[in-house]
Amino acid sequence: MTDFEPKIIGFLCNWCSYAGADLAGVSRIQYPTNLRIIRVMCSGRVDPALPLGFLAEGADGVMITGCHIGDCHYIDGNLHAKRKYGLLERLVAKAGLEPGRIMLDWVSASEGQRFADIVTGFTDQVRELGPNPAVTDPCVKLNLMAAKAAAAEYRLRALVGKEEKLVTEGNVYGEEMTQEEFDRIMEEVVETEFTRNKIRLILSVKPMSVKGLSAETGIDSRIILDHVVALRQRGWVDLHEVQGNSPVYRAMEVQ
Amino acid sequence: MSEEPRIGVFVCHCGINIGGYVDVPDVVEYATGLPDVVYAEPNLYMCSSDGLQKIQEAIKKYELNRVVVASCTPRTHEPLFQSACEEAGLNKYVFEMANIRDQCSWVHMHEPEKATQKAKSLVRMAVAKARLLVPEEEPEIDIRPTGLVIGGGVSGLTSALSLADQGFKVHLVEKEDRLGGTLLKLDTLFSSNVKASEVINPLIKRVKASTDVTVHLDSRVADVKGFIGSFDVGIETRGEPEMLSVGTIIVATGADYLSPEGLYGYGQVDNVVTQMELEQLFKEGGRLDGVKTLVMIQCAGSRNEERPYCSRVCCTEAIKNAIKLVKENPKRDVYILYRDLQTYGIEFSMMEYDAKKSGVKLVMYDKERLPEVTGGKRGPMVRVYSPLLDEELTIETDMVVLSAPIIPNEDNEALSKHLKVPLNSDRFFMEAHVKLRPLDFATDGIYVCGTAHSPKEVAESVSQARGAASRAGIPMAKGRLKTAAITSVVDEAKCSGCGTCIELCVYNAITKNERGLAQVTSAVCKGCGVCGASCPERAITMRHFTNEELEAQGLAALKEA
Amino acid sequence: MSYEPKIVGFLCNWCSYAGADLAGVSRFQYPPNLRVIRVMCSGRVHPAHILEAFRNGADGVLVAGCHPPNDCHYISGNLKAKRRVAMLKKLMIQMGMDERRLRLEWVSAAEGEKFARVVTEFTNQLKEMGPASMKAMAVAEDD
Amino acid sequence: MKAVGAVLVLGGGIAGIQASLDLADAGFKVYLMDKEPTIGGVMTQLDKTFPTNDCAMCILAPKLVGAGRHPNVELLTYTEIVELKGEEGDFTATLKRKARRIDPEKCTGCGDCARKCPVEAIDEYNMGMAKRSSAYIKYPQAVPLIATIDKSKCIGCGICAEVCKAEAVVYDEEDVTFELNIGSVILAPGFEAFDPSTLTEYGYGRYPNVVTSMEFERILSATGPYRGTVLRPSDGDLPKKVAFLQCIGSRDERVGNSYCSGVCCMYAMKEAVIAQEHNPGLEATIFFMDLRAFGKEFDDYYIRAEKEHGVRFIRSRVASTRQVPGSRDILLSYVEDGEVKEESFDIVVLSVGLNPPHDSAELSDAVGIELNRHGFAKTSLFKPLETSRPGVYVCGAFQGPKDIPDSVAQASGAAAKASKGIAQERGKLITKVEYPAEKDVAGVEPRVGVFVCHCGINIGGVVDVPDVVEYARTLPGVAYAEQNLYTCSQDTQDKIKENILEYDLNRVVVASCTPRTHEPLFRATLREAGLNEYLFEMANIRDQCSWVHMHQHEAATEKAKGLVRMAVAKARLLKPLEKPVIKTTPVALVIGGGLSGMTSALEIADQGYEVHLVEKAGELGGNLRHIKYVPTGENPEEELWKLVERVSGHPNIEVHLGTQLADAHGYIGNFESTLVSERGETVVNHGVAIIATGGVEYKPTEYLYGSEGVMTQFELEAKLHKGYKPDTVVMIQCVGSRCEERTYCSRVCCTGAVTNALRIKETNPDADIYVLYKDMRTYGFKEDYYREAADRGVIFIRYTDEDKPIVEEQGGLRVTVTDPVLREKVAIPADAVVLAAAILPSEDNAKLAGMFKVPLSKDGFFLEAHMKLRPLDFATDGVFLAGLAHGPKTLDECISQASGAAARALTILSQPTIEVDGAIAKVDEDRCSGCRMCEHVCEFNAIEMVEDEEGKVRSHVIPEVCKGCGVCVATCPSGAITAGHFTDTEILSQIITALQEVEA
Repeated sequence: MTDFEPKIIGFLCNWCSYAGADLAGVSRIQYPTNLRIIRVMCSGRVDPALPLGFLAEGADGVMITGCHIGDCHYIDGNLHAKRKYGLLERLVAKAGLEPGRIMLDWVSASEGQRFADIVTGFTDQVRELGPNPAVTDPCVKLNLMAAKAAAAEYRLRALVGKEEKLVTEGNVYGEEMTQEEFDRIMEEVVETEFTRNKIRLILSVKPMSVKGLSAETGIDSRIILDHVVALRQRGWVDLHEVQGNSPVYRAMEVQ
Repeated sequence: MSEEPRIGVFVCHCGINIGGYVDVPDVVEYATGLPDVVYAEPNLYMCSSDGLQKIQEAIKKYELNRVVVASCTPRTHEPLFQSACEEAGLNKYVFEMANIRDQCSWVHMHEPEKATQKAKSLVRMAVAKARLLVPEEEPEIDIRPTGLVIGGGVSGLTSALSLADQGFKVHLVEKEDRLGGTLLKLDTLFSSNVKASEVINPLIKRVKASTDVTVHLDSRVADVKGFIGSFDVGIETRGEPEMLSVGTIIVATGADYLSPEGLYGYGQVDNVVTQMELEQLFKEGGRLDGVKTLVMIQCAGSRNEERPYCSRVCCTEAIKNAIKLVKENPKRDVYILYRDLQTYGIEFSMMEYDAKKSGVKLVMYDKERLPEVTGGKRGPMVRVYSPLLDEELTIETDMVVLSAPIIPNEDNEALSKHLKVPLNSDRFFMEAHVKLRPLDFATDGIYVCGTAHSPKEVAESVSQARGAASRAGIPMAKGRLKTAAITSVVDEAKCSGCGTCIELCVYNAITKNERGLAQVTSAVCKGCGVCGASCPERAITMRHFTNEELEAQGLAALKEA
Repeated sequence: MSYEPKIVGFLCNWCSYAGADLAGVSRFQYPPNLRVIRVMCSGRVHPAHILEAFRNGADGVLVAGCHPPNDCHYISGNLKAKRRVAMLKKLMIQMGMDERRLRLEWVSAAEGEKFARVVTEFTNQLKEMGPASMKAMAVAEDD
Repeated sequence: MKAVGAVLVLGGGIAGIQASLDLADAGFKVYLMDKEPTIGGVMTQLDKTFPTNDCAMCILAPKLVGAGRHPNVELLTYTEIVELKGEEGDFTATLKRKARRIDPEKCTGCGDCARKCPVEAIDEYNMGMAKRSSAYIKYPQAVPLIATIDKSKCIGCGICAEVCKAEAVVYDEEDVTFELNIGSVILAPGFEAFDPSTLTEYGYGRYPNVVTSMEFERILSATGPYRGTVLRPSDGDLPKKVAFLQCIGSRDERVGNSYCSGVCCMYAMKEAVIAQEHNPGLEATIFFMDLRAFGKEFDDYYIRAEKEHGVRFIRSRVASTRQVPGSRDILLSYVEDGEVKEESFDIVVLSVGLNPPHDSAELSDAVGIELNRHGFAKTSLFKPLETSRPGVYVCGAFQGPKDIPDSVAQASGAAAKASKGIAQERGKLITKVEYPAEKDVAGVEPRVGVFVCHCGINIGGVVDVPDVVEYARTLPGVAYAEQNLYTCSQDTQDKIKENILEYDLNRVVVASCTPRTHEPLFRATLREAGLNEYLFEMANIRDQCSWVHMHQHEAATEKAKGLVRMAVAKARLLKPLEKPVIKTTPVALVIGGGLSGMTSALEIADQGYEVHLVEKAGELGGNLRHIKYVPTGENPEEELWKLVERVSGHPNIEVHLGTQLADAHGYIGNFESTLVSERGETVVNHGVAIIATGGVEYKPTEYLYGSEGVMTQFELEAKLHKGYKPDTVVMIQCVGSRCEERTYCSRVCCTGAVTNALRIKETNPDADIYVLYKDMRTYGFKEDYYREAADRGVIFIRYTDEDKPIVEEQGGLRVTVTDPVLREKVAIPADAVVLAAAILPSEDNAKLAGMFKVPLSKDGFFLEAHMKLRPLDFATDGVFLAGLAHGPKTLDECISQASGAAARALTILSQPTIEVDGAIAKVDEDRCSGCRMCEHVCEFNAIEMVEDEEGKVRSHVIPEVCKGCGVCVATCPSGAITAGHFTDTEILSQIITALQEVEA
């Protein structure tokens, strides 16, 4: 494992972190070569579906850095980055991937050393974890793809979009919602949407029965059936044919 | 751009900065083999005029429609290469950079092989994104050369005059029936002890005389529409509506003073007054002749749970008045009961020194054991515990003067809603950045100055007012504003109008159209992309940083060279 | 461009039209080839209507009514439709037409999915069969 | 006494809806209240209904829409009653409207809020087997079609308010308490299904494959979670074997429900049959104690289920279930023929009984009525619709478990009762809408106005609406076209009116949603603008276009253009139509002077209308004269006497004794009947007729009937009344019923036998009584008498058709029967053998049916218009039926039906004129060949053949009677009939335009 060189993708905000990385360069501060930077205008622009997609495609680690809280060029874009990262963390956990493969931190334009330290630390950490199992284990890859699909879906996005407002300002009834309450709701919805997207992905490869899906996912067939009902309601899954005693479902193309 | 991408890749040696660690020819060679790359070449300095010319020649010769430069950081060099592309007839947004210096050669100086591998990878990523780039337009908007100043106090008057001096028309909206604001109520100003009227009256006179400033007294802002360059502001003057068309807005609405009802006997014990009322007594003259003993109490209503902020001016003001009282009648006993004497700045500290010298008694009190004021035989009686002496003093006084804090205007809430700019937790207006953009709001074309922003003294207000006026003058002087092309765009077919983006956009760049769907005002959008990353329907695309582009970049990074 | 058949559908107001509405409410997707003509009862559909549709270039005609025996709002209109369609199918065969271009279905107000399925199946079937020749025949007759 | 001409109906299920419609049609203001956000009740959740297997939603939806749209009915949904003050005729009800948080005035029911709500909750409509959002519409056909925010599930994210383009969301709405002044109250809160989770032995809630019958109903439904395919909840496989366990929560003292729920046997059979239909090859088994198929044509259904569909019936009460680990099949152990057997099933359906609503105690407190010991409303045998509080009436399952037709009949009956006390206030609280004079459009070029709706984003998000509008402008005849955010909103209605005037429009096309719900709204708008309402046409570009082609924007836009083109083409040809007005003769003819006939006559006469009551016998009373005992303890003779007294003395009733009907003709509102008696012929003009001719007791030929000691139950009653005290009595059930000749069940005999048995025990506690039966059908609360009889020593022995009892006379009567428990023959010497003789239809039925052109069932009883929802009507308007003429039934059921038939009749009698739909058939008499084919196909007798001066017979459509189905039009070989609003030219124009290409 010593010669394992992890592939790491980094989303850097243009104004602080990217400038910090430049400063590291100007200062000739050395750090490992594993990082590949994608410049974005703001860390808040990092749609959780993007890192999940890269993890599914074999990235060993994904880091996101933005301006320090309060320093955001776009005022509070990094706060949104944090909210979205919360979803990313949940989905990574749901997919069964080590939490150490993702990271969110703040680097200012003057923190060249800090940037290098973060990259070095994260590279070591990921190296320690070894290669992304998604490359060799189709199950993990499927999970990550399901996580990506879930992150691209309306329900999770709507909730994350409302998180800041709900937990800081309260809801439309003027009732307060604690972070814990929100997290509880979120956890449930993440579980549901992750499983549903996973089912949908499996079915898009090969039509399957409820029992088949249960065997494939290790989830009780009864719960699978509930999800299939919901997926049919959404028009994502439809009956394909009946094989023996088992109706077999297929995924519908969704634009 | 429907044509097939034809990409040119230009790899910079940057002297030895890159070339010394990265095998540039190898990278060029590698780039040639990437999809849609029709041309690649190295150069010693890509950014030299020679290098730029080479790019332009290649664009023509090889009919390039995308350009990738692998060199240093786009933060400094992108504009240069972009204009080179533009000169060669390409849209500047079909240009992409690979930062193989700051983020590669310089940081991997001891691992040339890996650095070369990484450089290839960075080029591959840049090419992957370049293949998807599309030309973007930078829309231009007109800026009306007219400013609106809200508030006719010292800040408002100053900024109005400053704008007029720059040659712009100004509308000045004041809610009272006369100009002047808080200064009308003050007698003298620290530290020069000039009469407040000597400061404010000339300003009022000049404003009145100016043909460029239109004053609207008894007026309030009722409605604000539009964005930088073309705000339509509805005002109401004694119930009569009027529409003002302006290009920029300065908020100079000032502040108010707390009336400290119930604090230290105010309103209950005779001869307990505020510093503002003391100023009035000064102005009226002779009213203080019988006052032998006078106690001033600082922080009367500020720096507490309700108002945690420091009102900034009170300490200096109290000292100014104390010195004045003692100088008027050296036999007077004047006490200042304080928590922390915050006479910041050299000049003000000197005043503190002066005060001590002239016999003003400075007594610190304990926040946990506040002074008490009760009615005494001849005047208010003050009991104060001094933690330094560890004993309680009882002072029989003729008058108690409370340093009541500056508080935000009541109408700040309404105005902030109209302008869609934020207030801080103390309900003062909040600037875009506390350090770097103290006079701007996040919303372009709207600025803040004076005590509307926070408690401050006259000189500070004046300099802020001038600063705000010059900030406002910049776009108006240009007359036109090229807005960035890197903005968000909504796909109406996908949008459900859930409003998430509208809530998240700090620039108020997104509104609902007549069908209830989101629409981006490009002129206002700053291109951060938060809306797009949050849109539940994924209906928002961020120009130049589309999901497809970022995805292509990342996937290219993961591909083995 | 692939061949898109044109289908005219006669739907009874009470069951089939309601079923088509339910397909809409439930967002069941089906191909856009069908043009619906609402009639109060499937028994209102005259054989001439169906023939006119074919003569004007329809590739398929769908008649949908309430389930027999008891769902018909007008007691037995659907049974009449059934007889007429059967008769017309015979006639079509005699005319050298493919009788599968005329389809009778019972769709209840609760069968949104069935409606969508019927339209999809019928459209696909007609696609496979290719354009109807009736229009050409009609032109020839007119000559 | 002050009276208020308004009625509050509590409960918007089928019973409440029927009662409301009857009252509203009779000119009363009705407040229809339901605690749910929509009316419809349990019936909306059913897949099919027995015994006709009708689709429940198909037959219910028109009633829902009718109630929602009726100008005299005000829906108070999501509302509960708090208190009822005042007295009969003048009540004040305090109601609480729960915060729905959606403005009903603004909500268009488009469902965007539900689709964009990020919260998922249990879908109660689908019995928890699917999910819904917290902003939701309970089911797609809901009335009113308005969303509701379920606050208990809502997280308050605010998205629904944002996506609602109609701005209908009001988060800060609160519960509102308000008062209503009404004259009477009808309670129709329905029932709640028994919750079997308390019966742990059945594993419900633990074993996924044990479901309740309500859940199974949703499983069967095409709109249910599994889209109508029966799946095993545990793994989604198709079940092979499904078992139904009867009497779960019924006939079970342990759970406190001693009564029989009356409907479970039938619904279980229906579910079994439908399950087999949906999943061919499925084997259904029903475990039961007594198969209680006592209703009209129910036994035929039973026979078909067993013989045709192969449903297996096992007479055994299953004690418990076990789940097979792994497969999660359900193992049942049961005793059959004395043997313990074990069998595993894929799904076990628990046929749960009917409980009173869980809040019936609160309801009874609020309304101030007494409940019976089972928690249902307390009523009595002769006053089945009246609660303990005067002015408060009850109908439907809250009066006692019952099926839909019985509920509907009761609902009509309750309507009659509720309107009696306030009859003089009829019409006073009704606001009549006045419309401006209609513009004459004859000969004027069509000027069509086209209004294309965005429906928020429902249409506009898929279809390019501005493009469709542009296209519409190019169509021939279109004088104006515009787009609207919501065409159905009030401000758009005003705009349409303005545009009609401004652009001088004479035809209007709205391209939006479905005419089934929205056409009446736009038609009213046309009338308000002075246009005939038939000059309107709709293009359904939402339900049948944008919603079903969501991902094909271009194709959907093209289709929308096509639909608009078709609508415009039809609109250009539209003609103004006149709505026929029926003038009604406010006189009723009631045929039959028994309990039913007299009850109907009194209900009508009490409300001030003239009644002719015709009885062929020389005295009133009918079969009631034979009834001496009732299980509930009332004195039937006294009741009869009171009734006859009232009828004879009523100023509005003319009794024709010894009289028969010789002839009848005419149509609704205008009948002319000839009565004959010994005194001669009389001609009566009447607006309605009620057939209540009753039935007769079968005269047995079997079991030595005619011999000494062998008698019918009626004869036994007569003898008991005279002091007869037998020591040993053998009663034999199903004599002449449930046999090959007469397959139906006579319904009353089991209870009759039990009543008489108890009567004998009362006078002679030591008497030995044997009841030999096939199934004891003491349904409903009558189960209690059965139990009492058993407790008091009456011996019940079941026999089968294959092994009937044998009655012999060998120096006394002796009955031999096989004891199913001992499985050997036992011989019982008897003093009396009492035969439960069948109820037969009256022999005059055929003649009467011919006169009124109404049908008879195969058993010879009158056949109603619809078995489920129109039990008292005939397809022929203006003719109604009640009592035994309809089929065997008990006294209280006869009374309910009779009152109900009266209420149905009153909807006609109370209106001097009735306006009916103008879209009807019309005969061109010149082209008519007089072939009579139209007369033959018309199910409504709307076609009469008229002889002209030349003696030629021509067809003529009676406009008042025609329903506008158009079947005759399509049948006429001469092309002589046109269907108004659906003419051949109109349909042809649609066909041609449908097939046109869109010009580029």
